[in-house]
Amino acid sequence: MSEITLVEAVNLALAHELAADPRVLVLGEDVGVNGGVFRATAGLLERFGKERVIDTPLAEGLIAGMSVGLAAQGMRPVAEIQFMGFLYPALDQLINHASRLRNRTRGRLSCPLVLRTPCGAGIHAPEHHSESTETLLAHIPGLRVVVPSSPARAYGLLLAAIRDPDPVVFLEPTRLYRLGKENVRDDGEALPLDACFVLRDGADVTLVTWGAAVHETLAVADSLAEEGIGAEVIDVATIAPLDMQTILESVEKTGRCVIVHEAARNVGVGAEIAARLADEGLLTLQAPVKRVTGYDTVVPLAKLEQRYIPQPHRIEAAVRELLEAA
Amino acid sequence: MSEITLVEAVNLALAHELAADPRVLVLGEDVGVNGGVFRATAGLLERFGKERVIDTPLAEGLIAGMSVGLAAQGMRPVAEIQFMGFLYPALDQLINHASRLRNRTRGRLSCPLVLRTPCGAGIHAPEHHSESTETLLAHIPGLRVVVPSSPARAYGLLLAAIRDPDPVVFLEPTRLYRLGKENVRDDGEALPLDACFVLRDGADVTLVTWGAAVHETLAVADSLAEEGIGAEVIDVATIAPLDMQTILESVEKTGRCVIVHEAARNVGVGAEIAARLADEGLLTLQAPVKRVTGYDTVVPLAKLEQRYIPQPHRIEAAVRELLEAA
Amino acid sequence: MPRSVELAPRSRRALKAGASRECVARFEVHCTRFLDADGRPVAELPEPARDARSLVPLYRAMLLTRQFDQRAVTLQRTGRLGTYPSSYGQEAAEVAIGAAMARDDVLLGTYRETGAMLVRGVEMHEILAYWGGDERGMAYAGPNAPRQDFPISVPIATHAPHAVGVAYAFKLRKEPRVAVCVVGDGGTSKGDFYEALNAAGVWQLPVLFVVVNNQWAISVPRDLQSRAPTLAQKAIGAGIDGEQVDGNDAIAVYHTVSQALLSCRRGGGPRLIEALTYRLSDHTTADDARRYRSELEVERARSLDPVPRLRAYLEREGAWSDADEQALLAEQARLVDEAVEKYLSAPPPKPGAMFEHLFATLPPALEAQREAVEAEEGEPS
Amino acid sequence: MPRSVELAPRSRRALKAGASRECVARFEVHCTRFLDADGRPVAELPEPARDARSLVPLYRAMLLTRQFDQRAVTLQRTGRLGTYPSSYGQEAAEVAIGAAMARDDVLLGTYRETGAMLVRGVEMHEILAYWGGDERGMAYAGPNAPRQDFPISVPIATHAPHAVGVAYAFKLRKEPRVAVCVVGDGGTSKGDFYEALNAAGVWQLPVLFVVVNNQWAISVPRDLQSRAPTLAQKAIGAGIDGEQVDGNDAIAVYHTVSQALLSCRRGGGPRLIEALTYRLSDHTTADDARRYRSELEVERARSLDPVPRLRAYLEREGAWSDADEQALLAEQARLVDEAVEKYLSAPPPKPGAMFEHLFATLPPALEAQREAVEAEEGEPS
Ligand SMILES: Cc1ncc(C[n+]2csc(CCOP(=O)(O)OP(=O)(O)O)c2C)c(N)n1
Ligand SMILES: Cc1ncc(C[n+]2csc(CCOP(=O)(O)OP(=O)(O)O)c2C)c(N)n1
Ligand SMILES: [Mg+2]
Ligand SMILES: [Mg+2]
Repeated sequence: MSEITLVEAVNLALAHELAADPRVLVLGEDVGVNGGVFRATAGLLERFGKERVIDTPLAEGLIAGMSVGLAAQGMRPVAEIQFMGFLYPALDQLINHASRLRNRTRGRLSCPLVLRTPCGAGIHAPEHHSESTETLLAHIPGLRVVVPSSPARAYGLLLAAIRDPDPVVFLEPTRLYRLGKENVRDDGEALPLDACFVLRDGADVTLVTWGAAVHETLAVADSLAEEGIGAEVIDVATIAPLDMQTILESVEKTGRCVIVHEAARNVGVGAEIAARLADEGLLTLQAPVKRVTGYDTVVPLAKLEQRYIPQPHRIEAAVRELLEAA
Repeated sequence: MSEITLVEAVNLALAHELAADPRVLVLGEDVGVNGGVFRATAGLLERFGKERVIDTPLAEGLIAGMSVGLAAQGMRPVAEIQFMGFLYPALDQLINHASRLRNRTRGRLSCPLVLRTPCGAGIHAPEHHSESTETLLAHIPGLRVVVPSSPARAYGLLLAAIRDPDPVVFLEPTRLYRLGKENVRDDGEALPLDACFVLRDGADVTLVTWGAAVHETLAVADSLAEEGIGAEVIDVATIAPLDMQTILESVEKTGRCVIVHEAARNVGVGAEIAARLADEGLLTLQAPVKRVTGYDTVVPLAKLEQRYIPQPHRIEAAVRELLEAA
Repeated sequence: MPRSVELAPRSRRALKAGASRECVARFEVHCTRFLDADGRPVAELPEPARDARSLVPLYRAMLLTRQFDQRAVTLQRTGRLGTYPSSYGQEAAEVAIGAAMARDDVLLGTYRETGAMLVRGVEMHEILAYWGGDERGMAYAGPNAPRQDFPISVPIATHAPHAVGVAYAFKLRKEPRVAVCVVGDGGTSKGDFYEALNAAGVWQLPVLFVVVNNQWAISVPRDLQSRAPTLAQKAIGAGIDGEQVDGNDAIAVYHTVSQALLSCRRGGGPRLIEALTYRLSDHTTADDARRYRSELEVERARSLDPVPRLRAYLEREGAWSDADEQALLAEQARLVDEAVEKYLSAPPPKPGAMFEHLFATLPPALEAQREAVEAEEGEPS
Repeated sequence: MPRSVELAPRSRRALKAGASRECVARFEVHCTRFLDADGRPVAELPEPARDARSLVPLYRAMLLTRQFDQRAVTLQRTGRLGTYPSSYGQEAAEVAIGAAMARDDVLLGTYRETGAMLVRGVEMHEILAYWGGDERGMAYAGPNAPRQDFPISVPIATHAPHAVGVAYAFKLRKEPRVAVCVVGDGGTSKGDFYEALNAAGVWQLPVLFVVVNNQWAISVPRDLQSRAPTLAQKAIGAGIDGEQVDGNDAIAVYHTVSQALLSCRRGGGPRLIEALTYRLSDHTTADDARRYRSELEVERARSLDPVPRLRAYLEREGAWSDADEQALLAEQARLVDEAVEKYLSAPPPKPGAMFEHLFATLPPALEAQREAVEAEEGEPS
């Protein structure tokens, strides 16, 4: 048990599964000798050899497509796409194949692959390096989409993703890679997929979020607590399929909900949560459902990226608006 | 003025713009000699020549990417992707380039392209030929997404799309291509983008829909009318950016809303509409917002596709549930 | 086949001093054929084909493919099957690919690999089920089914990278198996095809790429697909061997594919074969080829039909007779009848089937939807 | 350059009778160089380069590129610039490409085309603005700006199909212009690159593809990118001409690119040039190349540095002196200083700028968001 960062937790989980299961492979651009541009795969080549830790040619469609082939052959490929902005050439393989290979063959073949990719803004990265387009994945039937928000959840959820018999896209917020450390025991214990994590209890308002935005959201909850306002904070974690049960139960208690995500608002995953509340949760709502999100524009370059990312004051303002509405 | 089908209306609009504007080009697989697999481009090669009506090699990424290049050079490419299931290799170009070329260059270059593609199930087509994944496009800032639901709207909206100075994805429901005829005058009059069409007034419930589902929805509204129930039917038409104003005003009047779309429910565009109602329209809602949609699974092959497509009885049941709730 | 006639200097070495302009690499593409259009040998036949009787199974499979194909088209025309892509005219290439493969090789093909699929053990009624709109067609549940073969890939060339993954697994596990990836001439224009070719080259994987060049991609002729005079030379950019074969000469295809498979199996790395053939049918039953190609061209291609070509050879060698032909036609018609019967009498899939194989275990979040669709009884309105 | 030494038979003709195995196509790849590593001619120089003084502008631009580059790295190291990709070691290729182009040709490049961009008239302060996180850097607003050039393409090879579209417009409008698409060695593995190459071949478009092969794609060496011994041969699969050039020999690059551009401009169809060079720097300021390559290899590559190579030639020819060098360094340092000053003193973009150029006219649906972001005053918390 040691204090490690989120990116180290990813590394630890990969090493654990590579050691535990000979079917597990790691592949992607610069994942081998270089250990990944964020060092997520550091040391794996040395430990597990270049047959299992594979530097691929520069082609994301290939990476996803060959992962489908490997998975159909009973391997457990864990592919890395270097940044979410370079995931788009792989979407065809995810949508037309990975997500439906089992369905198309009536279970004869299956596709237990994991596709990891760093996501989000906030690290002063170049153009196309700050995307939060999880909607494109969450909408696809047959895909699981998981976003960890702490080292421990990164470790436990990545183990679960690798062991899952179906395809999982695993989005790692770059902003969290080295943001803080947490004690993580390398015990091979997976965390549950398809379930939200309630990070903080509260009776006055429910804050639903995932990924990097969990941190700003928790900060707001802390500062509200000082005023005696109880904010329940839910980390969705598996954003598809969605564990609405936990969210509905919380909102039943609080009557108010603010959804926080970094992705653009329009048809973001937050829209689905709000839509479900407008249907199944309507009678429990004491105030409008608010979303605090990235704007519906291209994520700006470094000089303005903080203006794009939902800041605590925007989250707090939304909460106050709800409390006043009541 | 003559009675034509939706696919003929598309053809008419293309011919009109090719004749009116030398910058307009048509390109895609089989759009030339063959006139398109649905005949949407029939006769264009003969009239406008193979320099302007271009059969491309089989590569959707290329089609989208070269359209970006053409558009940046001041041309007005109208590209066809043969089916929406083959649009995915073009997403990278749409997301990383077409939607942001203007933004990336601070207006120095722009990208007035149109990308047309047939969408939806219901014509007993083979695998991968029945997709309704408009969410993947609607979520992308900088893209316009338009879905016509009648011959006249196909004609007028396609003209508007071609003339628009920014990229537009134009989704043509295959189920409607030859479903019915309508009088369309080839007068070059465009219809407005970014605006819903209220197809039918009603005071009791608002039905919001687009594309092929407009037809089942109108049928339900008709049959409800016989019972004296007034259903307002809104064809969203431009699904991004979204004209919520019209929808909010309608729901303010009716207090009830059912959203109908063929796409899978989870993070469908219907979610965004419901989410906006749960925020800006909450106080006007007299009942939960319902969505009648495709299921969150792979669109089944022909034998079950009708089970997937929202049928009138499902729409009607949702309306009745709302009316009883009130 | 393209290969360096002299050692091609690696790029970094080219930085060394030298002449102002030097040749650094040379390549050639070869084409193989044994039978001319009338079924007469143009050269000595390869070993296993010397006994003409050994070719009879190939011929039988070609004929079955053709009969099945005709029946499928008829079923479509009479409203009992969905859109169907005929492989009329391509039977030699298809059957020979399937026949040359080992049982535990893996086939990854397009929608036009009916001949190969039948030879590999996919059941006729399954193929019909698939084109009839029933996912169970790709379950490959028959007794001799190639259970690890990939389902038909409709999105063009998207299965090429799958073949790389499959072959990577073979190589990693040290299994002497080959992934056989079949694409059309149109498919060679797609980035996936090229990415797969290139990666298979890098890792020297046991993948055999077969380009079935039937001269058309729906209405787009071969010449508009690429300026390259051969599609075999697509291999050169990936640094692998590519060659052409007369795809209407079953013996040549069988021989060339067999040799390439052997090389792949022995660790020789990936190979590319371009099989030159012609689609005698419409693209699918939804297509009308008269819109884009001349009857003259089709006429000419018909004279190169692979089925009579092999038959002529077999008859000349005394390995086949008119009586054999009649008996076989009757026997196969019966088999096709049975398959059609099985297809037509299969109970339709239950609505709930659409959720049955979405995940290994349906997540709780989707239970309500499954229940809703299952609850809908009777005919959809 | 790959070309058919004999007429390559079109594939359909290969169906005609012939031998059992015949050669149907042959290709060659050539490499050009004029100066050896010490700047001594290895052959007679091409026409315009015979007067050494005519090469001074090339040299000046190479030196400016290097000085600018060093300053950019320093700015990053001192926290005043974002991640920056140095082009140290590649100045000959970059500058010669830019210099050989006509003003109204269009450049479509990667993030490592600084040399070409500067020669084309992009301002240094704009390049700094871009890497400093300000979209205005791609506005190319200077007086000599190449207004139609594409912005830097970060997603590898995605600009290759753009070049096809640009060139299609040129051809359609009968303009004698060329689209010049530059990709790295890594970029040649991507489907987009190949699809573009192939399509440009089909339509015989005026596109010049230049592969700047600097031997590395971040940590992935050239050999893991493709089994092909040259990257020039990637052209063969598209049926177009490809050749290699010593990318550290400014004269060779300038000559080869000029010839290719001339051919493109005259309707000769697309061309591919592989420029062999070496990235002497880290991939970007965020990279540490020592993790994946040996100091020995870098040392060796350093001895092939293009800048001293051209300087040695110019000095030997009496077209350049130490005094010239010192004067130029001082002059350019001043220019770079001014650009840095302009960059650092530029007012930051206003928050509302993120909606300013999303559409030609912001749709009403987005007005509220623009107002919200504009209303946020002061520093972001
Ligand atoms: C990615 C993709 N784009 C378009 C299509 C539509 N389509 C189906 S078959 C076909 C032509 C394929 O030609 P080819 O590869 O030569 O194979 P053939 O049909 O001749 O066997 C096209 C364009 C598709 N299935 N997939
Ligand atoms: C599609 C895509 N995938 C991954 C990356 C991340 N990335 C940036 S540069 C690079 C290597 C590019 O190598 P090469 O093409 O040789 O160009 P070089 O950097 O050597 O100039 C990678 C993988 C990217 N920018 N785009
Ligand atoms: Mg074909
Ligand atoms: Mg490189």
